[in-house]
Amino acid sequence: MSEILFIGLSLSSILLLIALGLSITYGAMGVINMAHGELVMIGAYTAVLSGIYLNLNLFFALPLAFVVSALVGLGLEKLVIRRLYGRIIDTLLATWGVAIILQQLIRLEFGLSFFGIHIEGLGPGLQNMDVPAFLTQPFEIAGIPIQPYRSFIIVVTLLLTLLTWFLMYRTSIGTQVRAIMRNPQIAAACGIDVRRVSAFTFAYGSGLAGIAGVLLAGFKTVMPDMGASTVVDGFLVVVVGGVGSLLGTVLASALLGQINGVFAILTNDILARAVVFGVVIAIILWRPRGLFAFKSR
Amino acid sequence: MTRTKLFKYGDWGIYILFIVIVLGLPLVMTDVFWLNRIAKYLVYGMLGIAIALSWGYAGILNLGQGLFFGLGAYMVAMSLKLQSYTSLQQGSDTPVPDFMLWNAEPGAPTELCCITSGSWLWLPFQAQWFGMVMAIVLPVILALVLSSAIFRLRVSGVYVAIITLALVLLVRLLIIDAQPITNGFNGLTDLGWLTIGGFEFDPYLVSTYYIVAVSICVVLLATRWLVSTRAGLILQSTRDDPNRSRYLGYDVAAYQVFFFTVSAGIAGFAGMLYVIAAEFASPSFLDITFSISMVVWAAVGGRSSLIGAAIGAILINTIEATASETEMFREAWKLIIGVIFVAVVLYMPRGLAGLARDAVGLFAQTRDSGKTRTARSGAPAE
Amino acid sequence: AGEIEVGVLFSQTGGLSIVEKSLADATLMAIDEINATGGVNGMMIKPIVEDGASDPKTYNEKASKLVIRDRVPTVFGSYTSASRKAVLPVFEKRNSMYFYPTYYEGFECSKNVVYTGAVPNQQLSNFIPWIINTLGKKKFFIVGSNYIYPREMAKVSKILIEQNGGEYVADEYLELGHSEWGAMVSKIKDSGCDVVLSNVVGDSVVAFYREFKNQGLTHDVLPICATVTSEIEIAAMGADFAVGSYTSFPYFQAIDTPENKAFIERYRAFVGDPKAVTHHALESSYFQVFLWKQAVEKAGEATPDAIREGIKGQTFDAPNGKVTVDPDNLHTYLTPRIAQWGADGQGTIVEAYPEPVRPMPYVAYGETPDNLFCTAQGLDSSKL
Amino acid sequence: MLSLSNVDSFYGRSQALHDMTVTAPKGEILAILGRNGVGKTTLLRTILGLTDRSEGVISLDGEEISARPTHERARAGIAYVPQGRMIIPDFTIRDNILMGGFAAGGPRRIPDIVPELFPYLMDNLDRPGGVLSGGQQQQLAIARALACKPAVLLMDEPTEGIQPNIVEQIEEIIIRLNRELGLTILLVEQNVTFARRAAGSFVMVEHGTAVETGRIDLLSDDMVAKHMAI
Amino acid sequence: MAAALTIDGLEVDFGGFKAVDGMTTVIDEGELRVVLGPNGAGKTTLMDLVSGKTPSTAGEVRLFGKEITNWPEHQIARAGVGRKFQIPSVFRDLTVRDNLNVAVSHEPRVFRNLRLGMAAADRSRIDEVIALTGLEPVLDTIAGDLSHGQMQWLELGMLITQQARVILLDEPTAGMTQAETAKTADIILRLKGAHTILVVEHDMAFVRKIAERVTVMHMGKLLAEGPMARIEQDPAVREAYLGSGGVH
Ligand SMILES: Nc1ncnc2c1ncn2[C@@H]1O[C@H](COP(=O)(O)OP(=O)(O)OP(=O)(O)O)[C@@H](O)[C@H]1O
Ligand SMILES: Nc1ncnc2c1ncn2[C@@H]1O[C@H](COP(=O)(O)OP(=O)(O)OP(=O)(O)O)[C@@H](O)[C@H]1O
Ligand SMILES: [Mg+2]
Ligand SMILES: [Mg+2]
Repeated sequence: MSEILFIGLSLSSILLLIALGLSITYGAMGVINMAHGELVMIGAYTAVLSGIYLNLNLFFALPLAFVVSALVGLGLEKLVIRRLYGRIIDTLLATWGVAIILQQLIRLEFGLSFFGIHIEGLGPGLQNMDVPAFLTQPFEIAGIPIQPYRSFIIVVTLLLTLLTWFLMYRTSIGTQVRAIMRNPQIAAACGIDVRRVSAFTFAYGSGLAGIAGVLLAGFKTVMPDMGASTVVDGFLVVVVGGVGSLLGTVLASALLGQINGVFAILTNDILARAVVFGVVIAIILWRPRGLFAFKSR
Repeated sequence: MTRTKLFKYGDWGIYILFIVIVLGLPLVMTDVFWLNRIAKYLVYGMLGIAIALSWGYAGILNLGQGLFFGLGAYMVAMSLKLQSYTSLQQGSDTPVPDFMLWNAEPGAPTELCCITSGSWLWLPFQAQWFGMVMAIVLPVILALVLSSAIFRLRVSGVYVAIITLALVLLVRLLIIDAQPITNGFNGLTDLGWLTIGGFEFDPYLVSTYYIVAVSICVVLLATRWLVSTRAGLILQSTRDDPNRSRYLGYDVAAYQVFFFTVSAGIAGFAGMLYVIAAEFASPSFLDITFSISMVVWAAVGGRSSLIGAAIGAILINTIEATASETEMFREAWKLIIGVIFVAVVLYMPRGLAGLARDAVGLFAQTRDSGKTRTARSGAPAE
Repeated sequence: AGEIEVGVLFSQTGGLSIVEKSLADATLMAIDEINATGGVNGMMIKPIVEDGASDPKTYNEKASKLVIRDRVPTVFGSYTSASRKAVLPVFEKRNSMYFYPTYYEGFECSKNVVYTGAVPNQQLSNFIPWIINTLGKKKFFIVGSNYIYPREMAKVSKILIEQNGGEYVADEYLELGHSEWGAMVSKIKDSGCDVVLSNVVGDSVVAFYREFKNQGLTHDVLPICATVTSEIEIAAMGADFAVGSYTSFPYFQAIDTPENKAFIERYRAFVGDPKAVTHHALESSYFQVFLWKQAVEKAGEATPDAIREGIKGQTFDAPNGKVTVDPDNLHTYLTPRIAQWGADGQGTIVEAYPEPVRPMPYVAYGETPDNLFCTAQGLDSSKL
Repeated sequence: MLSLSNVDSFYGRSQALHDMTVTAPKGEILAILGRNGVGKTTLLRTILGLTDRSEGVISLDGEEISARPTHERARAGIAYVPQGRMIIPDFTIRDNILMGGFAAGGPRRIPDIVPELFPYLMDNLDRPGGVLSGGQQQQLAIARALACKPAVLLMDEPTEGIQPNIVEQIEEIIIRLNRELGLTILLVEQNVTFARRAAGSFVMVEHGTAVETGRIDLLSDDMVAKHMAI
Repeated sequence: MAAALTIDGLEVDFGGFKAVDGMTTVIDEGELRVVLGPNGAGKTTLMDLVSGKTPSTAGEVRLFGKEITNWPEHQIARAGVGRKFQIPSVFRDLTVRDNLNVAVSHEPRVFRNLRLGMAAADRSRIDEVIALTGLEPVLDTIAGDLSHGQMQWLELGMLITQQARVILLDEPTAGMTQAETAKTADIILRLKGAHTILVVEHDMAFVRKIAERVTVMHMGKLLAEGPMARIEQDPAVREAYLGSGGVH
């Protein structure tokens, strides 16, 4: 029983890891960032490359990937997103294009492959990140087997969630972000530097994607299109939770992760996936704005 | 000529031009390969029309249009599969798809009724017309049920997109998992040709091209008529302000359901034509990337212009094909496509159709600029 | 003199390009080598490379471009069954030849396709008995990606397991391309099996082996015996995670012959990557071009019909040893081998058939060497 | 002193202000008058840089602000009470008021004058702004603007939709804000009687341009009839 | 005269807060009734309840004797109730003309509307409305480009086009000049008799011009009802609403 719960919990934490960044960029900024998965991918490649060239392990790769993905996100915000605020579907379409571009850039090694230059760690192939041995060796506490890597992911996700909650609801910048999310014009008229705060927010959400990338690289293949499949799951979580509600995102990932885990154990993984999609549809039909949505008059 | 009139005539001019080109193409293009390829792109053009109808006119973004396309494709592919030479070769009286044999339990009877569990679902598809009818009917029924739930419960905006997205993922999963009756991931291949009155429609024949070409012209004109009717106008009003429409006495959900369903029917029809032209059906038709691509085509062409969306689809696919077949771009073509998508959204938010309208508008403005000015800033005159 | 145009159709973009690019490279290298030694009947081979973009729709379209517009008599290409199925109608109805280099599930008998990868009997017929008799493992947990190849492999395996006195505990599937293995590995752990037969494909493989270790399973106690895990996946997951596990293939990079060593050298030089790995489908992509060349030379002309006749019975000394095209079913005789993976990411060949094994694409349906279902005239359906 | 000279302003491609020149003297109320749709709201929005694009010179106390982004103009001391109020629905009344504090700089707090002016708001600080009635929201919007510690207040029809006794109060408040706190106020107002009582000068807008300006006592009934009748 | 609209003990509870609390009033056919009340008294909410936007938690609404409580919005509209919102609500992406075209709504069903053009009678009604509201110069303008005031007129025009028998108007003169307000008053007066009209307004000058019977709400309840002249003298009303008294 505890094992099933643990599997559900680790599924939940991975969903949350991806959804957290989306919940910021989508929930707070109204940007459906289809390139979020590619920011995850960039985080994963950061871990791979920092392992190859800088000999850094996972723990140093985490902050580094945050910075790299945040910078890419910042660039994306300045070049593309900035012109699209308030046009939610357009953000989806444009970032879809961006996703294709980012994937292809990694595959073509930033275009260097045209000139026959090869960068180890990039290219179309499969890459991997080394995980420190103590994170792959399971151990027991009081007879309960502990999987260190999964537990590590759960802890990091928890910390990131708390940090994000604190930033959004307990700091002045969080208030500014939420004000902009409701009405950028009035926010500006109240002295909030909309451009800067938006850029910051987007970079932060992107940085979270980078961290997710590193953690995913610990148990998944690193490859150019690794992120594409994650982003849809992330959106389902954010939407089911209620756009703009951090609590909703957390609970939705917990719910969907557990459902997935329980059904996977009791029946099989395929059916579990199907059930998760079914539940998503049912929840949206039942609560057309997600589980935790703000109701205006 | 006033601006509005100019738009109207310009609009009709483009429709006529499009139809003339589409129908006249075989006269100048003798390469059967290209004719077949264009036929496939015309099918994509129909998908563009379906998207524009629901997205542009009803404000309903369907990110799962591939579901209806895929179902349409599978329906007709089932019929054509049973007409395939190999299906008649499996040592039974009724045709049996070859893949059912290796998916069956050893020793199962080699009859369509009972070779695998669920294979009886294939029985009616022995009649070709059944598959063709179902290619439209099934998407329509599914869309009707789905959209009734969605719109009666007042799900709107991005949430509709997410539901359709989740549904297409779900159905794709089920199709792949139901391998004994769907051939799973490999899809339905090795199909017979569409046969009408003894005539076999080889996909590389001009007559097959004409099936598709005439279809898109009919769909284009029919949808155009549909949006010009009062119902079309009311639909557009529900997009702008559904509450206002309700207080005018319209059952908003009924309009949304109707047009969503029409759009799904068109997608199903397109799926059917695609199978006729490409000779296979695959669960990849239900990939999310495909469904999103359709939306992007429509955006490039102009999301609120039926013909624009059709042209967008045809254009993008032609560019993709030519770029990927050019030695220089073989690896970079996707990069180029990505850049085009981003650029269009940023710099041409209303797509090609918007560009065309602006051009016409500019032309009209230089002709009678005074008139438009007053119309814009005018307060009620004394 | 003159030129012969051939099609080379692999995914240069999209998810499958990871593997397919290497297959395209191997094909192009073979073409280069043939051209360097005077071509085919004095004619240079001119490859027309197209991108299948990891999408069956694109595959179908590009195949028809190659066959109908470019009128090539032969196309070398594709990796997944789904893409092969999507191009098949083009080759059969327009009569052109398709050379398919990948191991696949069988159940195909087409006069327009030459199959140079392994079919189930060439991967399993020595593998299962060896697991039971040599490794001494009897309880199988069969796991795979959810599509036809793994399901067919499971079916053949079950027959073989039964014949050899083992038992199978379960067979379970995960969505293709999915990489969340938590629940599955936990099931494996609780199932009481003593060996895992893996038909998992693609990048899911990596996640599988990693999760396997993370949950505390080891290959010396509970080995994974795989039919798909190749040098590519081993390199991708980090060799640590696979040390001690097994794979069955006709070709491994580790095959210790001068021919293979030279082949690897040439390949690495060709792609400009001194660490590039070679693997089964890659090797088939390479040697099938030579088989094709011999067929054209034998037939004297490069029309599809001539090639089909010419290819029957062709033999070539490939990096993995002697390969021969079965004149009856256009599949290829290959030598099954089993390797155990080491810490350097290379296999150690622990078992090899003494000679190439006859390909039997319908083995799961009771095909035997004495009773072939696939004949020179096509499938003999009366035998099914 | 806030002044605009030769300002054009645009929404997308359509021009809403044409060559607008007007000055609001320091410490005075400037009444902005005109029919519907002539560009009064646009004038205020242009001052804050909230239209899509504008040309010409806007200066505050001699310093040009036309090139600056909106938030800097707000920080320079221009606060806005918009038509339609624009309350953030899921912020509490407190948070809505405190939003103004981003322009004021320093720690954000509710200005001392707010409890006195709007007791209802102070009693309901934790209700979400979204459920308030129109009049309540109007009060909230004024309170928010005051939290900006403004030197110049832009008010767009502040009494629209307010019950008569509160209208009276708001009118008194406007006058007090001007007379006691010395705020410069640009007031869009349809009630000419009140405009005459409160304002020091006026500008009459028609077709996006200032057709008459001057001291308020120069605002004749003829002018009102000419420019504000139907 | 028959009762056009009967509101009987109507109540709505927003999680403990009763925005409308046992409100009762009867409006006769052809009557023009003004509803007054402080901000937050529940006037808009009352209209929400009558028009079906918000479901009530107790009480009844009857339209010409037929109970319509908590019907779906479009059916209430179909039964004859038209409504103008406090924040102008028009179809912002359609032209002014198309807004009016949509408002001609005697046939609600989808399939019946699958036709081009419109009946001559409808067209002439639209022309009348255009003349009445003076929207002629902006007919081809996209409604979203109209100024606030122009939108109010358009919305009013749509109600007339709709041929609602009972019209609910929530602050129809908000943001209008005095002259424009006067013209709006004229329009409303001209509609009186043919339509039953319920107006919410704070502009007392306007109210005086049009009002006969007046209903005053306070804290969700009926505070006073009667002819304008008497209401203006009512001390409770002066205290809660008109006079120079406290906010609430
Ligand atoms: N967002 C917008 N986009 C395009 N045009 C606009 C926009 N807002 C206003 N306009 C146009 O600008 C002109 C001026 O509008 P504005 O709102 O400034 O008028 P106003 O004087 O404030 O009117 P009112 O008294 O009705 O509030 C109008 O003709 C209107 O059509
Ligand atoms: N959905 C809701 N949830 C909670 N409270 C609400 C809701 N809708 C309205 N209210 C409250 O009900 C009260 C009545 O609001 P209403 O808008 O009906 O007032 P009104 O009489 O129209 O005021 P005004 O004249 O300012 O427009 C207000 O106090 C408001 O806060
Ligand atoms: Mg205004
Ligand atoms: Mg109200």
